[in-house]
Amino acid sequence: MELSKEQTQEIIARRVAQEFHHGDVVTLGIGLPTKAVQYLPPDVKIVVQSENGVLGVGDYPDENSADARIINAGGTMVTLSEGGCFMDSFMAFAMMRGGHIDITVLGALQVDAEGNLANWCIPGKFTPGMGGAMDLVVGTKKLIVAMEHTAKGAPKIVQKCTLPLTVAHKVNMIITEKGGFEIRPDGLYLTEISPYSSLEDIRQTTDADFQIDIK
Amino acid sequence: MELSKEQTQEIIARRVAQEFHHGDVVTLGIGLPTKAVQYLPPDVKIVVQSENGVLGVGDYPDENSADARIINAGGTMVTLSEGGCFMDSFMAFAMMRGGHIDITVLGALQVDAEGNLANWCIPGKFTPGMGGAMDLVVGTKKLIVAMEHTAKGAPKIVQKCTLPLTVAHKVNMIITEKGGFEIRPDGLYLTEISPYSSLEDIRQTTDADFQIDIK
Amino acid sequence: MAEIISAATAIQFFKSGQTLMIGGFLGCGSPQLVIDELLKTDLGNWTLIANDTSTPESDRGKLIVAHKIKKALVSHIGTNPQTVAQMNRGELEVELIPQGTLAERVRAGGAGLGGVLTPVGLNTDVAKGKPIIQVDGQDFLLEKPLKADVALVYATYADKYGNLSFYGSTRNFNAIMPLAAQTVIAEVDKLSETPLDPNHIVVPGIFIDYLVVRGR
Amino acid sequence: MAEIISAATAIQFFKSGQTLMIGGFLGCGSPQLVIDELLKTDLGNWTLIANDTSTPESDRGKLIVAHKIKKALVSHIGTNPQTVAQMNRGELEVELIPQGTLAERVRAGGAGLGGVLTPVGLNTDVAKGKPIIQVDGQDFLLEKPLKADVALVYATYADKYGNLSFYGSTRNFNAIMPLAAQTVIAEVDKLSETPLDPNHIVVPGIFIDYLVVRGR
Repeated sequence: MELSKEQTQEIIARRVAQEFHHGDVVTLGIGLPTKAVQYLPPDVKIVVQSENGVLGVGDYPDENSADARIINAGGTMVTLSEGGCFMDSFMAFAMMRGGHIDITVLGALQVDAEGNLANWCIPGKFTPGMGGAMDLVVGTKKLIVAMEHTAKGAPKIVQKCTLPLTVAHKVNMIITEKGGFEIRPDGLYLTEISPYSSLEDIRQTTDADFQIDIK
Repeated sequence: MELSKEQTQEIIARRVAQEFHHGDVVTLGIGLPTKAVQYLPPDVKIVVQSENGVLGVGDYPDENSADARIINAGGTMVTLSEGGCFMDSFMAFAMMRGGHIDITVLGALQVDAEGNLANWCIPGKFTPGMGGAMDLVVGTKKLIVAMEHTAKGAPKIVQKCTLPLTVAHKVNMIITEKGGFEIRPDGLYLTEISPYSSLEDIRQTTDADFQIDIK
Repeated sequence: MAEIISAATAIQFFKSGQTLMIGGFLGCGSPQLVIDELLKTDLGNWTLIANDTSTPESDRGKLIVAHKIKKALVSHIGTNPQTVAQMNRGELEVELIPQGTLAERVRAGGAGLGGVLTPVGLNTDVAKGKPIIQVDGQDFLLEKPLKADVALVYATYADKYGNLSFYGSTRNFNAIMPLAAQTVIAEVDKLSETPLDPNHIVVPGIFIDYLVVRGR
Repeated sequence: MAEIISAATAIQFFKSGQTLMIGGFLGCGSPQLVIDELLKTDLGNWTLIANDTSTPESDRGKLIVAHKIKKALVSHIGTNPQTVAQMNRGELEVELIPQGTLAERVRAGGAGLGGVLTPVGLNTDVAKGKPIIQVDGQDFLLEKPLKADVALVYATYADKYGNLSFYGSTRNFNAIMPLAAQTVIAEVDKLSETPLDPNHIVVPGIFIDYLVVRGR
């Protein structure tokens, strides 16, 4: 079965949403990770922090409530959830680095079997900068990489990252449209195979050694 | 002429008040230094910062306006001047250490010819703690020690402090009821002799070498 | 969402031997109700991190009088003769910390930093035994972060989400201690029925675990 | 007391070659009027400290397009292709700084600290050439304080004393940069006739030298 880009992203976002528990404070990378909140069960309310100084990012505004003074880190206008608040960058990052975030979900260019993550630079080609990504990953209690399994067919889960790192030895979990992995003290484990993939498919599209411990 | 304690303090406070310029942001130690604001010329408005989180300390409140939630660092109820604000301890000390205070006036147990100041501890006898004093002195643009010239007859201006220091090499000026001193790169200078004293009197009650450069 | 509890209930989060941060500058912005409840228990042997030990009749000062503190990390003890007496008798260990350094150390603990590089205390007794780090030819003391098991703070206003704001000079250490403790209890004057204005919140609710509301 | 000036008048406080801090996160909470005036001058050769270089059409981004920046210390340049292009051609030096580290460095500069000890960037390119300080067996990067000649920030509300407060997510770096610059200019949406509520002030007026009021 061939998945469209949209379908692929929805599969990943839906799976990420299952990782959230009621009351969790989470930070979400721009793009795919942000979509996960759309698939939360109705009884699970989470608090989304955005590095630009919003705690309690709410829905996207309609025409009437749109206000350019309330954006998320991607520059998109958002609303504030009831009980949320605004803060400066200094507090926003104290919150992250200080261990006050339960779950962080980020995309990756590469992620490896040791839990290293690269997502801010392809030397000579693409250097948007790390923005808040390096801070987002340091203090969080759980770091999930959510991404498409491959980029133009090339594996993004590798034995050892070759791109400049965002953080070393910190990723706890990888979620793609093909399955789920955990990074444990003794290495990478495949813990889930998606209905849209197979062990064989995952072996072929993953450039890292992994053990298997399907839950 | 024998001065009462009250007269002595008023002489010092009046002289300190002359050091303030319109718009200065100042921090004042508990006790005598705080009294200086009573003697400001009417056209000189200063902003008094109090380390417990008040910028723009105003007059003492009357019975009706007294509020235990607005105090100065001495624990005395105060009011807030128009244009002032409240802040947390973290900001209050950033303001001091960061060089945003124009003048700091503190009392001393000892002050010496090198600009060292001791005002928080007499070992074995008296250890109230430094409170904010060590921070108050570090970033300020001008540090004035305002104190009675002697304590029970013993000189407080000494060649070298023997008590634990509050800060090293930082005092710019000393004001007592007997006169005024400046600490310059090449040592201590007597720059003023009060009408209530004489050079001879100052020599006898000062335990430090000083040069004379009366303004 | 912060849980609203009584002062008597709050004592369950304290254990003997813990490190406690308690907000307040003398009596201003100092939690009181929970301290009065703690005084009724035989809990103690605490390390106290606070601006000062207040007065013998008030808040943190009462904990000193009741001999519940074994060590105090504070900037000032001059207003509580009991602290001085216990220190001189060797019953209470006191680490005197410059007030601004104390604020930075608490915030460093709460913000995941490795310490504070400050010029305050250089060439004084405060520098004894502490590393000096040179940055661009200038010396700075390395002061370590502070953390606590429980922070007990005051706020003037709260909402049910745990968001806090302050009136007057009550803010002091109450604004930073909630970042640096495992469990955070805020004693508040007024619980707002509606959420506090999101533009005026000083302590975001996610830092606050429990609210004790005065006058209830 | 802050002096109220026009955007055109504000340019007198800028000189070529200075280090400038400019507030804002992309276009949100970004000063604009003074930047538009700066674009009319032949001033430039500036070092820019900011969260990002915005977009080519907006605020800080326009300064890049006009080749007025020789060096940028920022956390993100991905939204301004001109920054990337000038960097790749070697016309613009870019130091990419993790955003939280940037915030801490600015605040350290403004608060008289010797630097920041952060775990962020360890074992990455960010750590290259920087001292690593061990505290209790854990490694931290030593990141140096930042200061500027001029800080140009935005605020939603101001009063004549220069006190500032913010609406929404406009606060970002605007709240900390005023501490770290020699001259501080705030561009504000609304100048209040009466003093702002002293309990809700984010940036105390003593940090602000000049106010430029929008719509005047």
